[in-house]
Amino acid sequence: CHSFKKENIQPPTPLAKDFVPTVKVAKVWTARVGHGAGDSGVRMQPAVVDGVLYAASTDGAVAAYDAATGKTLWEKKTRTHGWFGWGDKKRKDAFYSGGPAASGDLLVIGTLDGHVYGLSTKDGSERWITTLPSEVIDSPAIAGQLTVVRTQDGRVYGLDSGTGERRWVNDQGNVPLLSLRGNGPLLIANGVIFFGSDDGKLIALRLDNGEKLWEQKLASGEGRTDIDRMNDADGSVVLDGTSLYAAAYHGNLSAVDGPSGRQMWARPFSSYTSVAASGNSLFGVNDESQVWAFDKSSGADMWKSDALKYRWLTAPAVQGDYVVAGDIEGYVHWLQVGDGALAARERLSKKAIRAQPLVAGDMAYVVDVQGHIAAYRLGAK
Amino acid sequence: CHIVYTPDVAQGNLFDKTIDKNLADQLKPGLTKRQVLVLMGTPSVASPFDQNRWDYVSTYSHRGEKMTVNTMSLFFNNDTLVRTEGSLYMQDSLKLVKESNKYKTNYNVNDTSGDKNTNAGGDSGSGDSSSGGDDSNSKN
Amino acid sequence: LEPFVVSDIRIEGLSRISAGTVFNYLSINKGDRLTNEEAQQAIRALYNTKFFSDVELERDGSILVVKVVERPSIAKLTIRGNNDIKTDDLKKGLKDIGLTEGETFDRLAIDRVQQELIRQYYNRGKYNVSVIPHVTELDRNRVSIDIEIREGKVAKVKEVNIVGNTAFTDKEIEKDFETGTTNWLSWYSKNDQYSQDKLSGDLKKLQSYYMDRGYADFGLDSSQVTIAPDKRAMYITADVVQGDIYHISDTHLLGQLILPEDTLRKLVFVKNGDLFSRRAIEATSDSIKALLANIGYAFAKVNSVPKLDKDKHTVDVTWYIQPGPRVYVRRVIFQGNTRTEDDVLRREMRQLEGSWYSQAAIDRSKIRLQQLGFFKTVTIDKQVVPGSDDEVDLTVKVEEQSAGSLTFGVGYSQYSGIILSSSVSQNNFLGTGDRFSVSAERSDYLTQINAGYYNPFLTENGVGIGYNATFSRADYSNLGSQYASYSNSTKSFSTTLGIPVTDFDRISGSLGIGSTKINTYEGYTPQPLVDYINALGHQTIHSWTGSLSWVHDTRNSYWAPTHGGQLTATVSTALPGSTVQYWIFNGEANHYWPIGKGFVLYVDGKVAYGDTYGNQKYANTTSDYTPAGGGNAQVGYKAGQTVAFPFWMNFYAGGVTDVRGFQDNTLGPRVCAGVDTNGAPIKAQSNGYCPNSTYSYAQPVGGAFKVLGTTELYLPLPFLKDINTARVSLFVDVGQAYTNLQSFKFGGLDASAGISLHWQAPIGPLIISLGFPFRTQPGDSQYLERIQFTFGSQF
Amino acid sequence: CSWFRHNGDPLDTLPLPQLYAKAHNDLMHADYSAAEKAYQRLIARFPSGPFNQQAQLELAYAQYKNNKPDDAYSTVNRFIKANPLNDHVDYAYYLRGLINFDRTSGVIERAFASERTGAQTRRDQGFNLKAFDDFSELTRRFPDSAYSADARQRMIYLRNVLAQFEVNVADFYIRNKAYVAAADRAQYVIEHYQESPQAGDALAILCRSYLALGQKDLAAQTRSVLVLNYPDHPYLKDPKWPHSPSMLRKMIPFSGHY
Repeated sequence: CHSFKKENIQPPTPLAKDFVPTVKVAKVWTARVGHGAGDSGVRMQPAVVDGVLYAASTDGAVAAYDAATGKTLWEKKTRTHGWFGWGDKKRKDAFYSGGPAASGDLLVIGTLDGHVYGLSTKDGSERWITTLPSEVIDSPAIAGQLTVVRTQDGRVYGLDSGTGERRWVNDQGNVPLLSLRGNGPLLIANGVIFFGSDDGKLIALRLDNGEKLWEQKLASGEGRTDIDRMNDADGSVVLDGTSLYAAAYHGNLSAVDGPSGRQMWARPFSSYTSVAASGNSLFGVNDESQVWAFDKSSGADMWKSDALKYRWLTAPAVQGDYVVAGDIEGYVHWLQVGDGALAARERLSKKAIRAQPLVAGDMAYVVDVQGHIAAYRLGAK
Repeated sequence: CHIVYTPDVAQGNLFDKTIDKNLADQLKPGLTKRQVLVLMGTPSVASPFDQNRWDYVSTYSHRGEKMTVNTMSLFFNNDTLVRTEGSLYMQDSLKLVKESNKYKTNYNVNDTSGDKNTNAGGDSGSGDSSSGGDDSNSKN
Repeated sequence: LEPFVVSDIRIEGLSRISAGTVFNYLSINKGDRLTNEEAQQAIRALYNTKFFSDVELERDGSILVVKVVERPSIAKLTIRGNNDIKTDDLKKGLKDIGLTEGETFDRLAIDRVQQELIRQYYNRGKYNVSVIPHVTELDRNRVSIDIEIREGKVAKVKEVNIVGNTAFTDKEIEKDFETGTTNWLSWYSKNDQYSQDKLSGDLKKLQSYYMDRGYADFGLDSSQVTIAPDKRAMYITADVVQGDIYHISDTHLLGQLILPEDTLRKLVFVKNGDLFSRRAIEATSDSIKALLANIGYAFAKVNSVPKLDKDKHTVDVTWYIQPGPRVYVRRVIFQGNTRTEDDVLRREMRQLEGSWYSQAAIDRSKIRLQQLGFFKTVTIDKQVVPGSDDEVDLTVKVEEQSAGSLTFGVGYSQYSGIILSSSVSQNNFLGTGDRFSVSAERSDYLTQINAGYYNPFLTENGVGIGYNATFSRADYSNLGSQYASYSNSTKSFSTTLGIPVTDFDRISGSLGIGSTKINTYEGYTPQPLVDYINALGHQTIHSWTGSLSWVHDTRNSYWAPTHGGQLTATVSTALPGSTVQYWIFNGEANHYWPIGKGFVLYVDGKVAYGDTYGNQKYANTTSDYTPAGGGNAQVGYKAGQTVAFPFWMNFYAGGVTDVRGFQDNTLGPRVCAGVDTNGAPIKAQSNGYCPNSTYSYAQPVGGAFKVLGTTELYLPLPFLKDINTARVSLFVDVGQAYTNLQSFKFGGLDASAGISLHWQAPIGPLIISLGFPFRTQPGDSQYLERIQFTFGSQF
Repeated sequence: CSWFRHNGDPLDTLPLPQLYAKAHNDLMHADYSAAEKAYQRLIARFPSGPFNQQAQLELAYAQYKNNKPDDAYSTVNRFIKANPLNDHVDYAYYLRGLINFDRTSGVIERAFASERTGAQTRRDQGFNLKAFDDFSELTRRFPDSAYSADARQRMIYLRNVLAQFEVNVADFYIRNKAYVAAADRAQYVIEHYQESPQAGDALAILCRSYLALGQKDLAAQTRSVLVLNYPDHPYLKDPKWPHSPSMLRKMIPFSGHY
């Protein structure tokens, strides 16, 4: 890891050496897909659909693994760069960056060069490609015949799942001069698309034609320097019943009524990534990497854990009655849902973990920046 | 001409064969000073002691030879033109271009890309093109 | 406070500010009726003097009491932790905001300073900066301010991604971007450090990269800059819409053309059918503008309007020429010449007052001023004369630098013992432009006095006159085998006359008398030299010298030329009636080419050849001898033979201003001293060793024919950026001296390569060079000199 | 005494009156750099003491005498801005003019030049103009101050130097046969510096260039004005008046060019 002394930012809190895990964690299987997100700074999350885990990397590798055992079902690699740039022109690049989304037999991945690939989940063969004008660094969302893709320049596209043609495009989103890396993932629920925009708003669009239903400001948006004025809502939107929960950077965590967009409660909470919900509590990581838990109905804070302060935690995910998150030095931490006490710690690799761990069934899948994937199952205490 | 080089001395107003052909007959009496200024430009000789008289003098001496002088005097009576005297000396602008080429400054003189500033990438571009362009004209 | 008539005014609370100052700003004085809003106005006036933190008006009977609390003054201001922005730039910036020692302290200013510093650091990509001002109160109403800056690391650019570029790869486009991901050169080019203006410059380059290759309706859709949450990594994305390739369909020149259309047509680089290129179109307008500026149209405007035909993918380009008024130069004003006289500058100007504006003449004047060598920088700019729309004043700003050197030297070398030397040379004597130099040198083997004076402007058009006198007595005998050991003392006086023939060419002739006394020492001086003098029969050589030289100089500056070159040809003769009638031809040609990115290539060739004329005969014969190893009889010099080229005028090669890497004047033919047992001169062995001669090695005696070639590449070094008279160059020198024309053989050339620094230091020219000879002749090995250093010698 | 206890530079510890006395003493004994350092420490340590303004004024004088014209100029400007109503402020304006009064040419040039004004009238007139403006501000603000009389004398001298500079340039253009340029320069002198003695030379040069340009009647007009104002001007007697030195004299080294 790089030296923090001259950094003028707080060094990560050192982990306690004599830590006794209170729950046994088993690493079920590990794998590696290409070189992962590499330097692109994109939070690439794998996708698990009916027992198969699909993962991709920015150097052109796509793979499907059996979620339970980790056996590689199929893997496709396309070289992105010719030897010393030779033959670059002819090579269709495949800088996969918009983390794969899968549904049925369609696997959709966006790339850094504005292409969207529709592959078949059986063997990864190519079904269609569409070209968009900007980077796709956010995983698409597939809803039956329509695939919704969001690009870095603030536009949202509705593509036909079968052929990839462009059905509609909504381009009212404006991107501030300086914003945080990464875009908020799309959430599709009963005909409406919800996502957090780069200028700190929670936006709802109609699924069929992309018109905006409503938008709700999550952040105030003033500040003296362009760093203070950054308030991306890059986290994913959590749907629980009819209320939505989302957080923004330098903004507040707010609960919004799904159909109407009316804000139920909001409390100041600056977070650069997603929140997670379980039972009647919400879990979030603020910009100093403190893990917080809030009451879903009122937003009152239940507990706060400082143990992992300044370790640049990923978004938390709920696995059983533990909250799991990865940090910048490649550790994966489990905290108890009830009081936030550290429950377990595993080391995935030396590299940072940026993407939110994906919980499917009783397994949690964690991917680090270099593409190492590990599946953890919580054993009995 | 003398072998010892004396730089040419061209003084006073410059009029051009092609453009100012019919300048002389546009100078009808009754014009105000302002109109004359717009038409002919600033007079090269305007004596402080005689406000009512403007002289458009143009002199030229090539390599130190005898100076040729042409004057056109305009007489006013306090702000309106009364009469004109003398003739204008019309230069041929092509000859002037040939004259200016002998100074061989068809490259970007202010280009300090010697060892001065490394970010000379930009102006070396303009440097080439401008010299490229001018070379062609010195051939004519 | 109801209105009342003020009988007197009393001020309380003043310590640093004088009562007079308060009265000056207070708009009320004795005898006025003070109303409420007048009081308000007075308070406001006192506040914005920024001297006071609190102002109150009270009434004491009929006396107005002004209670003020003075703002503390700043006793000490320190700034810590800044290394990106220099402290004195910061202090100057703070001074403008009013925050400097001695000024009154105002808390609002501190806040503004904090914001300003943070903004400046954000601009340099340091988003983790923290600026904390500490204000500590001191006694006597003073404060000390300590601004603590923690800059943090700069945000590194991790990715520059161009989306939508199918025609060219990202790598091709980003080749000359200033922003880029970390590469091996980033420590120096800092290309991975983000800054807003660097990025906007790069986006313009992206646009022109496409527009110059035919993509006429290229559009930069949008560009986003994103930063990682820990503010340590930045990602730049540019979305482009390439559009199609366009070709030129037609070109028109409209507006007032002044010159006939076919003259201007020659300046149009764009022909029908060419690929659309914005650079070519702009270059066309620039060169038309430049041409018009040469004939009086200083404010000519040429704008190009490309009309795109979307479906045929062709572009119809029209240039609208507005020449504007014919402009005259009213006054030429020189600034900065505190030492050089006005006439010296004005006589170099080719653009006269009261004549029409010619950009070519102005550029030529700038070059001529730079060629004088008196100025570090010369900048000429024009201002419109207020009140008239066709007259312009030229301001010529010069920055003077010492054009001479004053050196005192005390040196010691094992050959020549203590060397006392002093020389005064001034190319711009008392600012009159005359060149004057006096130098005296005293050492064991050389006493030399030299005086020279040259007045470049005897007449108004530049005929120059100069005088030169030298007296020197050199006795190389105890210099070991370094030099051909004979002693000669010369006295000479000459006068030169320089006549300009064109703006670039100058012919100068000189006449002079001189006498040289040569004495050679049997056994020490190489034998042929001894025989030559004996054969000649004279030891003191009287000569009438005359020389004629032609110089063609198009270089654009004296110290560090980057353009043009110089051709010189000189013939100097000892006129008939001299003891030895000889003539010498010296020819030199060099040229500078700027090859872009700051590199300058310099190539120089020198040739020197001398011979006698008018078949003078030797006076007497020297003895013949047969060489030790047999062979035909060596014949010395015979009376009646024609005299050979005098050896004391021989050319040598090698040295820091010649073939670098060899000692001065050591290359060329070498001859052993002394004679062997039966009187024949000792032959030097191949490696230059002389068997049983007084000196173990042969002595270089020079030759009548010399040739030298140099190629140098001047390097654009950043740290020499502002010293415009210092240059570092890689060089390859090739050269040699030969006894005469016939003995020239290509294999005999010596060559060396290396690196050298030329610097016109304030006290005199200085050359340091590191040379590595890679082609040497046998016997050169002992004369190699890797590091050479010369100082004060005119090159 | 103090160096026993070795407590650092006395300038930092001396109380106000002694520090001012030491500084003033140095000034009187022409040890200007010591005086300058002392005054600077005094201003920094006692910004609000009674001697502050006097110290600022004497600091400016010390810097001027210590051959640091730029520092002196900014100190004097700061003094004038800080205390506009100080009773010595007219001296400050006077000092401001003095600083730029003789900065035009280097010391060596002045020593060798044929006469004192020779050097000044042939170089960049920037400092003379600035000195002229500063003196005129002094005479405008304080017409009856003790220094205004001397300031007016210096202004007259400066004006003559400026006029002589213009005449020198006009003479240069006459020698180079650029008669329109010579006429413009002469006209500039006549319009801007009528009362200076050089106006006579300007009229002569104007008349001669009109003759060369073939403007007989303009030349006659100018000649009549010249006769009227400068009857004994050399030009009237010899039409080739502004002679440049003879070729022979110029061939002798160091004989000067004009």
